[in-house]
Amino acid sequence: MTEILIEARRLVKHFEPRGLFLKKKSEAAVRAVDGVDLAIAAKETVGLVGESGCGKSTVGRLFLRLLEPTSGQILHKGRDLVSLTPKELEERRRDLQIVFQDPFGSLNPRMSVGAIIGEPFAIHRLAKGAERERRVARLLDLVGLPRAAADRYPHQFSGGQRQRIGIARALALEPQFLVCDEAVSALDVSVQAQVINLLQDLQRELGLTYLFISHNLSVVRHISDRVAVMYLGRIVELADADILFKAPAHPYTRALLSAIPPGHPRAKRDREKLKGDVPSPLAIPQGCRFAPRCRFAVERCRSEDPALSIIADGRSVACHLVADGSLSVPPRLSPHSGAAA
Amino acid sequence: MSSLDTNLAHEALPERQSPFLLFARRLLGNRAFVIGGSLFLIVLVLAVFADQIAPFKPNANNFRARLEAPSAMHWFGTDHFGRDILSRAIHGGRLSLFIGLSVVLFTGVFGTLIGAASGYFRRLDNILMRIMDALMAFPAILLAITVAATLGASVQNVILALGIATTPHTARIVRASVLVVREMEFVEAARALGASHMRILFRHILANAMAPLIVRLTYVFASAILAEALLSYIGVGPPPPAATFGGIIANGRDFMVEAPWVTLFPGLIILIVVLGLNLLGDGLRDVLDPRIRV
Amino acid sequence: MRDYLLRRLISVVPVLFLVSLMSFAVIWIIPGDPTAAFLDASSTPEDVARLREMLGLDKPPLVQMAEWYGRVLTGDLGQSILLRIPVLSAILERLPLTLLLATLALILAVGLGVAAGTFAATRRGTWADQSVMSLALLGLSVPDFWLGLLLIVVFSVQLGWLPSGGYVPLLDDPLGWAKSMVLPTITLAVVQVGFIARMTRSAMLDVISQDFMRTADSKGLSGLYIILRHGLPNAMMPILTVTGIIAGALLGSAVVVEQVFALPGVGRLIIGGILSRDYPIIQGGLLFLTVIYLLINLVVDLLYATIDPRVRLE
Amino acid sequence: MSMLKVENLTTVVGSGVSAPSVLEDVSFTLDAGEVLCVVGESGSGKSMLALTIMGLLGFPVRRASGRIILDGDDITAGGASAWRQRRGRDLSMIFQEPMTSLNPIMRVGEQIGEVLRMRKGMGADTARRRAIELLERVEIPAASSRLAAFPHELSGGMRQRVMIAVALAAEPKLLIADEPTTALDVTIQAQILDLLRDIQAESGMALMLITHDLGVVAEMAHKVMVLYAGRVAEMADVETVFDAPSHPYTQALLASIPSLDSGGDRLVTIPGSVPGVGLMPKGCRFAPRCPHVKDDCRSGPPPLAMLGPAQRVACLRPFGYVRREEGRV
Amino acid sequence: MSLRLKGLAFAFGLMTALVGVTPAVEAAGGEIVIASVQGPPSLDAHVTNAQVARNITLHIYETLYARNENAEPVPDLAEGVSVSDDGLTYTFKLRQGVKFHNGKEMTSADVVASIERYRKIGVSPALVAAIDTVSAVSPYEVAIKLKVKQSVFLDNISSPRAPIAIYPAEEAAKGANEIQYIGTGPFKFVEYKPDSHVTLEKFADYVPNPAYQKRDGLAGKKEVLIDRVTFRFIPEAGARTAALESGAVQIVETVDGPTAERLRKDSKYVVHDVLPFAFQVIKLNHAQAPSDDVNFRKAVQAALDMQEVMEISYSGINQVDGGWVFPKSAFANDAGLDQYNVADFDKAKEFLSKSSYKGETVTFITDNLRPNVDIATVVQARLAEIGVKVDIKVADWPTTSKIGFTKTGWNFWTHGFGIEPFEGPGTVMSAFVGGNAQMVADPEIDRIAKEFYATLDDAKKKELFKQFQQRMYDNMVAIKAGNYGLFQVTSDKVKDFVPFRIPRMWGVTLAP
Repeated sequence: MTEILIEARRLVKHFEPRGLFLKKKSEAAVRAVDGVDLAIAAKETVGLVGESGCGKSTVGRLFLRLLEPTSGQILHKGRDLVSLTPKELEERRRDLQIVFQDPFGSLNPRMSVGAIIGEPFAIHRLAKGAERERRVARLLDLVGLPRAAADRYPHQFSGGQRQRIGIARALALEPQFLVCDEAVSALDVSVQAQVINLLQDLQRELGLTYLFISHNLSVVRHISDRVAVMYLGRIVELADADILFKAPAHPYTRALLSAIPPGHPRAKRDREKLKGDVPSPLAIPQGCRFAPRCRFAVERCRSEDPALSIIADGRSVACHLVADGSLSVPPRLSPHSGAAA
Repeated sequence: MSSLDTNLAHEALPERQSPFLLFARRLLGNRAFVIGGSLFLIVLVLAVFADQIAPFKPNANNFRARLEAPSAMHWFGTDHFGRDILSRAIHGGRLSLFIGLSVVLFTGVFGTLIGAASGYFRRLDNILMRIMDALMAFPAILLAITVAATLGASVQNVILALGIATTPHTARIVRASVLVVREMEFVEAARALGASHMRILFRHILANAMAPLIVRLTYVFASAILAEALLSYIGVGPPPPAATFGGIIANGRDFMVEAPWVTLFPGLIILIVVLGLNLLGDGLRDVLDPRIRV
Repeated sequence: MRDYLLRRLISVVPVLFLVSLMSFAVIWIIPGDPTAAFLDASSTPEDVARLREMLGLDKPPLVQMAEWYGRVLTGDLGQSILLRIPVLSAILERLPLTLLLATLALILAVGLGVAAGTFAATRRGTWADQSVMSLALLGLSVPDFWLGLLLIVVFSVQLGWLPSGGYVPLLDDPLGWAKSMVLPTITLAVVQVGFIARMTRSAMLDVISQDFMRTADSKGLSGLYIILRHGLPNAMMPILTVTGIIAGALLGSAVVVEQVFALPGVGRLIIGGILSRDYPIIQGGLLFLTVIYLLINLVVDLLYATIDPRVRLE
Repeated sequence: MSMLKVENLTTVVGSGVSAPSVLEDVSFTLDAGEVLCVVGESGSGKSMLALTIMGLLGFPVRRASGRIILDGDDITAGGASAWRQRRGRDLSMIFQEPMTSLNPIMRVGEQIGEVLRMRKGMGADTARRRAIELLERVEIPAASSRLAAFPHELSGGMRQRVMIAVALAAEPKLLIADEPTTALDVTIQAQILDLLRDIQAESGMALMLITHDLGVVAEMAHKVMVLYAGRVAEMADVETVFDAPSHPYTQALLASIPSLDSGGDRLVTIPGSVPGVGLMPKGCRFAPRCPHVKDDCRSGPPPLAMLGPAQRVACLRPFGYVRREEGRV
Repeated sequence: MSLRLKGLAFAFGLMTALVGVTPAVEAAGGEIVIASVQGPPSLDAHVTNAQVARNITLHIYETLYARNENAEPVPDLAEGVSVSDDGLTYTFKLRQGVKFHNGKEMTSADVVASIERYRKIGVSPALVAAIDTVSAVSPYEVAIKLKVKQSVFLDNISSPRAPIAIYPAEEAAKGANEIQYIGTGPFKFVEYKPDSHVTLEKFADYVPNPAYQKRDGLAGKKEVLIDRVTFRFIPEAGARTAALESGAVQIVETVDGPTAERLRKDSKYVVHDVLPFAFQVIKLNHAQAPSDDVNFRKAVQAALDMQEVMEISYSGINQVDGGWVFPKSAFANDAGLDQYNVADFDKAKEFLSKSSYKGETVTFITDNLRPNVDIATVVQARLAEIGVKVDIKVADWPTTSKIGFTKTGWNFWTHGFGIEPFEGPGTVMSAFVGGNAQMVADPEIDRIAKEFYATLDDAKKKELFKQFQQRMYDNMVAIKAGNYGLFQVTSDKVKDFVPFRIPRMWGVTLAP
């Protein structure tokens, strides 16, 4: 593996209940992120998948210190972001950027596209006047928008175009690391493909590193080098994309993958049906947090919290059964391998 | 320069369209706004050019022409000083509008500052909002009457009283709006870019939180004119000989039966101005508030 | 629900404290003292000094304030300087009228306003909608004191149908009472009818556009049933909030109406207190009105929580 | 006889002859026990189709022409109130957002019960018993205790189950599900889809499932209708659509979806985006984005031509299956 | 009027009947409702000199001496008085058989206690300032010893200003405002609902003063022919009139000129002119520039057109009169009147140029009573013509009076002098003694007043008063704008009403 660009260590984020009066002791904090370790190498794409409420977006924001972690570290080029002064942080932010999900909410409707893309230059006093215009034009070129877009306003663009604007803004400061938080989820499939291609092209050309957060497993599979699966504030499995999708190890990953509809009507379906709903992050179960829904769970699972440990193929899994070999990792093909052959 | 799908670049871009122009065009297409705006504009023009338009001097006494009924000479009749009601009403618009505008400025500035501070800086929120709660719980009219009655009736005191009375609600509206906008992703994007609090607050949050404030301010304008009239009527408005709508009504109320025109016409004018402003506010709300839009 | 109630009750405390501080500030700011009410212009400064001493006004303000808080905490609002009766009984004596007036106006405003607003919302864009809403706007724009004067001229002086003012106790003469309340109630309610009608319409339009209304429609329920059973309860949320604010506004406007129609209510008591510098009345009255306002809002919040189970979780 | 027969349905926004259409000339049939998936991107008119059939269009959208024949009766004939009589009883619908589709301040039991009482004429007790049965049918645990729950006390999946129970309450002949799983997590989506399929198979009702997710289509559909910009682009049975998509749009749509099986390949894209209402091109509505466009495509709407026994395509020159490996269409 | 109105009047009557303690049983008598502008600050007569209080309290309480129709002191509760030769001891002989409302008979103990109480807490201490001791000589005789000879002592003891009302001794032992409202007057107190009404009813055991044949001012034969009187407080002028016209009230204490004019044409009402009722005075602050300059003060006087001033503020009920007593007074004279109502801008400018005025803004304070505000407004417009800028400050009475009794913050202050001219020249003078009103003592006035109080010689008093009036103009101590009056309006059902400055309800009957 190449040099590590950014790394989360024992990252924890609890949201405390708010209120001045009558704060009850029993009122638990929302344990959105509950001990996440994740190292991302330069120029790779790590996919972060999980169902809603699993804490994946919170992890993305913690990586950029848009949220203050409750505990843990975020090491970027050897420095812990948490320990940075506001001034230093402002400098670091040039290296770390984010692309958001909502193509409507992520652009200030009162600013022209030129002003939006040029704002990073204004904030960091990097370029003014004609120089700023030139740089904005270059960014527009980069994301495949006409230069004339600069004096239009966000409401005049379609969802895909807006997403390009958001990408251009994120790229303005020439960052190394980009968090894509559900960056294509709100787009129609035909447009989604355009943006995915754009992100891949940019990565190749600019040497970017991505943390690609999405609930859409196909998209994650498509774009990621490695994939981390989150469940209730924890990473339960982390592996190369190919390995993970071909042979998921963690019972949750298996269930998750098998829940995806097939790519073709004739595809085989042997679905591992998951019972019940995801528990609330207010009341995380004892032991393995997936145990209550896990069909393999044994007594140990309900009492002892499994750590994320490395097994074969350089993959890490947080499961007692996988770790002690009692649940074999089937070197099997994807359940949908019959499709579209 | 790249191997990207540059085909998007060829997609026809719509005409350059600033949100402000768009906004203006939509406003002009809004019937409530146009009617309200016209009513308000008429009163505004009358007020601004009162010296040129009013047929008489507003404070010219003529005790030999007291309480004359409306006639060709005095369209709205005269009051018990023998002053021309029409001229006083036209001049009265000037002061009433001035007071209304000042109250709007007062509540706009302080309401925005307090609302923005408590919406953005959560630490200030509790204390600021408790103070606003207290001010809101304090009966506004009584507050205004107390301030104006006891500190002496003057234009400044009326503005101060109404300003204090209207600010808490304005602050709440701005706060609510800020709370919504601060959760929007473009705010987070600005933070990710390293923007300062001030830049985020003014450039991003306030710029997008203004719509409810603007609507609120037109209603404040309307209610300030009503409240000013009420204070003048109670006898704690701007001191004489200042002509204000409420003052003229107050002057006439003792002769309500004998000379109804003294109270009738200024009241109607208040009604028209307030109606105009409310319509104006409705129009702005329809255009600014996307929930109501079809 | 009990926690919710408790939380709401506790949040009232700092507000009450601030209000009491403000009413003291009012007293320190305003010039003049209660002696002026007893004396006419020909009185000499010696007369004034003598009366001041007699009325116990020569203590420093901080002492007065400390004494006042000491008493209020035991439920004693003090004695009126002018009326020479306990402030609380002065207020309680006036309260029924003001509350009655405000309640009647509120009932009228909410009843008529909600009906009109709902009617208009369900006929959005039609001439019926427009005429109802124009009337509402007109009501909202009319200066209430002026309307009161006009009503007196028309219904009292010209037509002679209704009394021009004065209060008739209900138990003494129900018909007279009803007649005496008509004009004040209308005067007080007109603005709020307009306000609530507009509020209801927009709340109702909001609700109508929501998914669950479409669900209700997809069930094939009748239009009226959907509006009444699904629409209105949901639209009541913002209306209730506004009702709380309006109740406060009504208590304030009641002052004006009490003045115009010569009704002995709390508003006039406080205005009289202010004009005569009857400090205990001012403080007690303002505190009392505030408590009522807060109580109303508490009730509104509880109603809110009753109607909308989600609120209790907050 | 088909359970549902839709003929030349056109739905427009606003009044007047020139009112822009959101649905144009849509015709199809659906048999009892059959699942029709309506596929399309945002702006394709698929939700409008559902609402038009339900008679739930709100001002200013209205059905301009066309007939909807349900079980032999033209439901458009009797006017709004007759249509209303059909809803809940013959026609039911499930919506995309389980969070907002239930009345937030009404107990779940009452929301099911009111259909039973008002549409089936049941008494309170019977309705209550039936409601419990329905909740059990949609696999809600502890059904009887859930009657008193408010929607916010349930998870998204549970709410969607409640919605299904509401829709099934009066045993409809046709159930329309508009993106019923889009707002749900993938594991919950699987549960709901299974449930829908089971219920449909059991009751024999016709199911019209609206989705943008081709995976859902592959899993659920018997027949597929691809809508583009308010027009039917292609209609076929499900295997034909996946094996031999003939409309350039269908082809591109299938090709632009990343595959689960192989990562990294460059995705096929469709340039541009769906035109907005009122901005429709004159001829074939896909023409501006179509890689095979010729001049005649722009002259008039292409007819929906029969291409095979189970396939109809609205394209002047439909062509055979293009393998994905060939890259860009 | 319509039947409906009659029904309303009936309902109203019924209502008011039920308000009270005892229902009205006799067919005769009936109830009169008087519409007043506002309620009294107190019904303890000793502690308030407000006009509104006086109107009511003088029905409940009586004084030893009271003013007759011509404002002269005449015996009321006293049968008479004997003055010792040195003029220092006044021995009042009390009427016997006078009953308090609580049934007890009035004796000298009550009188002594009441006067002692007044000396302690009465709000017009000047009235009793000369008293050294008060003592009961016998159950029906009270002796008052003075410290110095005082020419106006009987005037004082009979003053209605804040009347030295005789209370029962046990009430007189109570503090200010703490008494029960028990007097000897022809009406007894029933109830006071602040901001609503005061109700009085006929005191059945009242014994009219046998010394008189008919009513005479506040003394005379007080014979009550009605059952009840209610003073109803209606602040809105329009509502007051409306109440009269709807039959809800029978008497309106005061109406405005235009209203009076209208009602006069209607035979259902009788409009009574009470003129003169009071002076309208514009006080000038001699302690504050520029009104510290006599030429400036004269410039103001010269600029004013008193007809305009009076006609606008008191339309139809005013006298343009510069004298410092009412015209019919024996003290009336024309000293200084050549300087009154000149309305000459040139002359005013001439005075102004001699003054130190340099264009600064002059402050005119007034309370929010409409006529006072009107006067300020007229004066402002008038003075603008000679280049004097006037800033009007309207506040409520407490604020205005607070400022008006200090040396700074004001130049002009206008209000009515009601009771002073009624009480007589001595009281008018006292307002300016020691710089009371003008803030700087005027030695000339102080001298004149001192001599005036000390002499019992009528001719000398008249001469001294003439000097006083001359001095008022020569030094322009204060400006008298004119006299104003009141329109009291009664329904035609109210018979035998004789207007007086206090609407007396004795001797009045009510037609059914």
